[in-house]
Amino acid sequence: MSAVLEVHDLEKSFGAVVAAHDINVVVEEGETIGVIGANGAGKTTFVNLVTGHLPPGGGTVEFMGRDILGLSVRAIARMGLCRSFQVPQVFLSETAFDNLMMAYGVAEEDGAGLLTPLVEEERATRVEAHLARYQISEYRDVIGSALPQGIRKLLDIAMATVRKPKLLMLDEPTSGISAEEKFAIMDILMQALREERTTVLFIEHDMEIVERYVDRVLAFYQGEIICDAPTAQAMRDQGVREYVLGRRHEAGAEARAAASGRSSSGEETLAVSDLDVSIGATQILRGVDLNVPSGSMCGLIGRNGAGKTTFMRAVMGALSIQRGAVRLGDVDLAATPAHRRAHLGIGFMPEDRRLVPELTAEENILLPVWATGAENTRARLQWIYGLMPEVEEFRHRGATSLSGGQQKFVAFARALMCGTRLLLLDEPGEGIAPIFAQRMVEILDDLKKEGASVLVAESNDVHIARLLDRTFVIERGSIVDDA
Amino acid sequence: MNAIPRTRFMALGAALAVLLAAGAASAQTVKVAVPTFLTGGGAPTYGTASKNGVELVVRAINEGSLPAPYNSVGLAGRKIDLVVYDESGGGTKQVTELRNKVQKEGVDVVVGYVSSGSCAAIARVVEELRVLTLLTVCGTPRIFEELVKEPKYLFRIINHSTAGNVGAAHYVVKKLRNEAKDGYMGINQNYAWGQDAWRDFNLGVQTLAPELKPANKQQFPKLFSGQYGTEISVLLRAKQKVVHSSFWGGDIEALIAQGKARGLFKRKTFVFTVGEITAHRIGKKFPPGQLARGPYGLYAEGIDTPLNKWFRSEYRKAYKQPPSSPAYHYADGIVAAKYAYDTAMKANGGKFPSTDQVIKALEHATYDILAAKVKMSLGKGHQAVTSDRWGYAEWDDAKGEIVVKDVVEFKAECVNPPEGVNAADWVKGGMKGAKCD
Amino acid sequence: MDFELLLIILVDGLVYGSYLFMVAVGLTVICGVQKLLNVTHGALYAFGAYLTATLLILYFQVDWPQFGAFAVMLFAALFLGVLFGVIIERGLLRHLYHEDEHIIVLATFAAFLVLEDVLLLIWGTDPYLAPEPLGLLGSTEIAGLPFDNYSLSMVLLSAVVAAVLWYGLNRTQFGKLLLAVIHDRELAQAMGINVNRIFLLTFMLGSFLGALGGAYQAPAISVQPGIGVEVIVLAFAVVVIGGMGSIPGALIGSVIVGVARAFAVHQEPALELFVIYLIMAAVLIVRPQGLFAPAKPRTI
Amino acid sequence: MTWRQDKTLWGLTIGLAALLLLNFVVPDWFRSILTLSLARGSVALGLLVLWRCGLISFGHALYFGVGAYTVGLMSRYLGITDAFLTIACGVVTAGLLAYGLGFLLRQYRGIFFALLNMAFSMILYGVLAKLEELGSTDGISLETTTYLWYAPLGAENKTALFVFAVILTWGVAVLVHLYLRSTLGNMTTAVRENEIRLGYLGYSGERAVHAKFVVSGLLGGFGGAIAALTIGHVDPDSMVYWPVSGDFVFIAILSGTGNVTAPFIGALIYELIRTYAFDKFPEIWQLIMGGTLLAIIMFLPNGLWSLVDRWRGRKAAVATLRTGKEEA
Repeated sequence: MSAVLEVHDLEKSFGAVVAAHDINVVVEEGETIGVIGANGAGKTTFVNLVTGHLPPGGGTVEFMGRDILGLSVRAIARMGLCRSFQVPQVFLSETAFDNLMMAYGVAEEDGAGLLTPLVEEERATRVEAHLARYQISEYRDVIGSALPQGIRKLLDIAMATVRKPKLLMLDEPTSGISAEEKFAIMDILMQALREERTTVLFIEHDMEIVERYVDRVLAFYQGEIICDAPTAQAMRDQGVREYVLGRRHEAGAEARAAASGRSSSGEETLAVSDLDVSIGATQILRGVDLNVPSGSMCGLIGRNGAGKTTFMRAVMGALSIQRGAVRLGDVDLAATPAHRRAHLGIGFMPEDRRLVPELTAEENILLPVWATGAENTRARLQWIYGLMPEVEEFRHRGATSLSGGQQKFVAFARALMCGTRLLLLDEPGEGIAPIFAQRMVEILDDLKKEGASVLVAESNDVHIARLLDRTFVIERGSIVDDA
Repeated sequence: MNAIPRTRFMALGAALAVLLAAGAASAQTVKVAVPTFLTGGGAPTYGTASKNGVELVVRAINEGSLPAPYNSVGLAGRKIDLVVYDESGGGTKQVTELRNKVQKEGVDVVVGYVSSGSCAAIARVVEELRVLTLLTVCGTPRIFEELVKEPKYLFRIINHSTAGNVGAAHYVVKKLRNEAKDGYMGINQNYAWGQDAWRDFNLGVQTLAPELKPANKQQFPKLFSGQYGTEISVLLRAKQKVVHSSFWGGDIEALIAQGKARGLFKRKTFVFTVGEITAHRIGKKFPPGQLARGPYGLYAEGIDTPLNKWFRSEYRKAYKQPPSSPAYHYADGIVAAKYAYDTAMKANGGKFPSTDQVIKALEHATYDILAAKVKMSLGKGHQAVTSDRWGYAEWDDAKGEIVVKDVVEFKAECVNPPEGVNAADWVKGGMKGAKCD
Repeated sequence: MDFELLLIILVDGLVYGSYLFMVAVGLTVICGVQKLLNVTHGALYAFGAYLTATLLILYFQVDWPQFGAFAVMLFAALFLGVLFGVIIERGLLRHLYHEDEHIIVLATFAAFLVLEDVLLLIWGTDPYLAPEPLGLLGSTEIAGLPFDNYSLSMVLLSAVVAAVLWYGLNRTQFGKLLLAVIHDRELAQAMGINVNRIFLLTFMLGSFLGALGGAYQAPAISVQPGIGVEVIVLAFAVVVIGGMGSIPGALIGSVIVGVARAFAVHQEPALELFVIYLIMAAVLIVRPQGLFAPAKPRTI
Repeated sequence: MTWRQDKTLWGLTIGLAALLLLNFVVPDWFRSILTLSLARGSVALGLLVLWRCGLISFGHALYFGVGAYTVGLMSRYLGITDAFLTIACGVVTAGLLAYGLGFLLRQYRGIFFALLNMAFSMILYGVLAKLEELGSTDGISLETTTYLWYAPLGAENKTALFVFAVILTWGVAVLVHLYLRSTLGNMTTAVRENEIRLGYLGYSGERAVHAKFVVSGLLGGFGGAIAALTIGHVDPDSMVYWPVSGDFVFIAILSGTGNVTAPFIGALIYELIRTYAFDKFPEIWQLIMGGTLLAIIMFLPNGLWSLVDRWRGRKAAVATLRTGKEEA
């Protein structure tokens, strides 16, 4: 066994924030390594540094015994160090086939060769084979933007493996993939990679995945590696339990105790019936019926691409409604211009945070108030800070300097600010470290005690199931189960 | 497959084209195309006036109501079919348009062009297309000196710009010696016309009075920039009192407005080589100063040939203002055509002449235009020369319009190079062979 | 080079710079909020100049207080701002917001061509002169040279406009709402911001400023066909130099270009023609996003 | 895809034949419009190459002008009038310039790219307008064109030029088509949508853009050279000033990016519209051009070629200007 990658004393900081400090890693050939750590712990930054996407502040990076520090992404990729992305980076307006075709073209041609025709029979067959290996042949002619999340994820990884890389870095291969799928997809993936004898290093939040597929774990915390050990040992490590896994079980217990039956009054806050919504030519929602009784917490559960986000965007007026009725209390939302809906007391937390970078956390939270001119904002702000003391701590920091998890909280707070009658939360727990997810659940719990009407979209309800008075399971754009 | 829409289209295009070619060139009229600026920066000063001038004279010719010697109907008896079109858009467009006019619409004569640029672009094409063309304004002397050395179809019926600026030099030396003792400077638009204007004027003065020194840096602001604050500062700071400027159109008017507000014209004496047109337009607002122009516009005021009297009165009647020089230039163009056709017809025993005969008639000719005589003495008989007049312009309250005082006239032979001598070389070489008195 | 000359160059530079700023600021505002380059801006300038000139000519025939002239300019600019805001934003751009930025630029370019000729149809080719206001404010002696206060007042005007806009954008709630819109239209809407209204207002503001530039220039120039074309390229250059949609950028960019140009005219007239483009190229080479680039969010 | 299956190659060749035949039918003025359309079309083709990867230049008159002036200056100072030689030089000069500027421009995207190009074209405009050696604003007139040993005069010369231009343009179009089929030429969506991914696949977006930019520069030079020979005169206002670049973009929009033949058809239509607008409405021809452009943008966003696609019952090519919104 020889070292594929050797990283020594790697440093990087963005302004005051230290993203990587004193990183030392050696990756042996054939290993499968898991990188874990809270959001903003520096995992993605580590990958970006090693693959040449970011210039390091210091240290050395050797790949296959060659110093690759300062080389371009392009050069490093050509040496056989490839990566996939947290958010799949595929060419959205081209078909899966064309995506891979381009990947093959670039991988196989260089110099004058680049001027030979891209599409040739032999290459086409290779592409087909590749699609088959990742079991996405059926999506061959679907364009990137229309692919389901999981498939897009696979395609993203498939493209990264075209070069038969010596070392492949996967950034959260299962994020945004529903619980039922995750093992299936990982199996496909790991089998394919084993066929190609690729050394793999992947970032993962899901500990089940880590425990099942990984030989060795690197745990990051605030830009440093706090643990580098075989998986089983790492899981027992005190630091890891402390800073990465979080005190899941105790917290869970409290929550469960708290969630003791609270009844909801009969009258509906949000009443949706027979709703059809399309994006472009493709219909996403098909005859959705969904009611949120006031004072109740409802879940909208379904895998990615099932139509949760579309549903919320439709309710917020970002998408136009083809058919059906959407009412808030006795107001017909369909007839209300998009910007008026916030005025009616709907708070919306988008899946992808979307803060205004130029503003501070607090200004972001106050935006809806300024827009709607709502009353007694001070009190409400205090109440929100009461719910989330951590937000109050960094309320004066610029939105850009916040980690993913922190931004999530701000987005949540912002939604609460004007969401006096109804809260729409799109995947509050998605893509953030267990420890943050845990906090999120606690907050939801408190919120529930306050008696707010909430609709939470999640790809799996394991964390929040006990909080939900009612669960709508959505699949391929229609509600299939309502409990 | 891909080809089908293309081929189909071509076929269509061709059919269309043939059809049009057939439709063109109707028998009993002479089709005269007149390019001038209908849009853009050239339109106000040149376009409107020239269009008016042409239309007035063409109407008269078709009625036969022009005074003698041009009191017969039409060109060699055939009525004029007039097409006025836009000159803006640069050489490429003008060449294409000229082709269209001649090859598509069967135009017989082209009378016009304001900008040297257009003239330079079309000069050779004219010879290739074999269409009789009378240039009415465009300044550059290069037309017959470089571009078309053996002209046949191309004529210019007005002095080239060298004459005007040499005239300016003469005038400065003659009348403004005193003001110019601390030297003189120039502010000209940054394009060929402006650059040539300064070169000719400067060399002219240097030949006539070497002791008068030019400033060591001249101003060449961008054409149509309209903002002259900084340039005005430079002028105000300079010790030289005499300023040469070939500004025209909106630029001269902006310069005047902005200069007046800073007392520029109290401190400097300006020599505006084409200021006449503007003086005409803005009247009272025009600062008293020196102006050039041949026997046109203001300078034609005094001249009372029947033609000129007729033109001035008719023009005032029709357009409620006195005719400016572009009106004269273009009208003169038509008159020249009239002269050529009628003379050729006589020579042809009263039958309608061929183009070649018309050309013969115009080469080396001497004939009356509205307010003067022109000799086609340069460019192998294709380049006209006229006398050049200078004077001091100021507002006349009694008349209620601007007038020119103590006019000096320089003979054509004085401000123009002799035949066969390149204007630039002539000026550089000390204007040898100039006959002044 | 003596101090007097430096002073004069500075003043000339500021005057020209303020001219640049006035023609560019409207473009900057629209560019910043709506992320589109509005070529019709040139036409706005022309319309502003034409309308003002016409009104001024009428105004100075009746003997009302002379300083009313400035009210006339303001009125003309406001009127056009609102009018074009509605026509162009509601009538044209609103249907194109989902398009690629180039498409929108071209649409405005087309609209510009149309407006140029509309201008011709309304006012004909004859130039309009209304220099009276130029004299109203008298003149000041600086470093031994007379400067007309009208031009100098433009420096003041620009400063005020810049200050007001900057404050409005960065210190007021409305400004912060604008930021939200600038950053993410859909989300802004979900937060209860009426994006359509904000776009309309922005476009009116931009158009107003464009027209104001023309209105304020009207007395100093001869108002005639083609003046619109000249300012577009200038305005573009300034916006690019300053950084798309940055008010301070536009201000500083204008001043830099103005002073550089003044320096050229005084010392090396031959360079005058290139100054602005050289600076534009230079700035972009050093700072690809312009002097004041807006913050960029991280991609992966 | 083999040569025989390539419809576009067939199309181009049939078009070539058609034009050569047409030569005997059409009147002179129309022939010169056709030749000009080939010139402008080539430049638009250059824009198409950039456009497919979401870039557009508001300053391609720069390369057009360089091509044209190279021909003009060779004729004026070296007395070289041979079409083959002058065009070759024009193309090479423009190409070299594009290659040089490319190192800077390849770092820019979107509107900055567009405007920086404009800045450079305006600098060239300034230089040309300034220097008498370069003919200043009056420009330079060319001596009569020769073709190796063949030196026709008058109308015959124009015919020769037409045939010459048609054949050359055919060759150029074929080359560009082959380029667009190549791996490098196919890096369109890749550059437009996700250069980061392209980088991780192992090729840098900047290099791809640089290559495309050089290609478009060469095409610009070619168009300029042909135009110069057609007009017989070069001048800054009608060859380098920014509205000229606007015309090229106009043509590109009009044509659409669907196919290499599109720009030439677009250019011809553009010329015809202009000619007739100019003829019938001399005062307001601009208004008509503007109106047409608006109409195209509003009702035929993917250009004329989208008609062909629609007519073939195939959905418009993905590689068009409007990248639209990503809907996920």
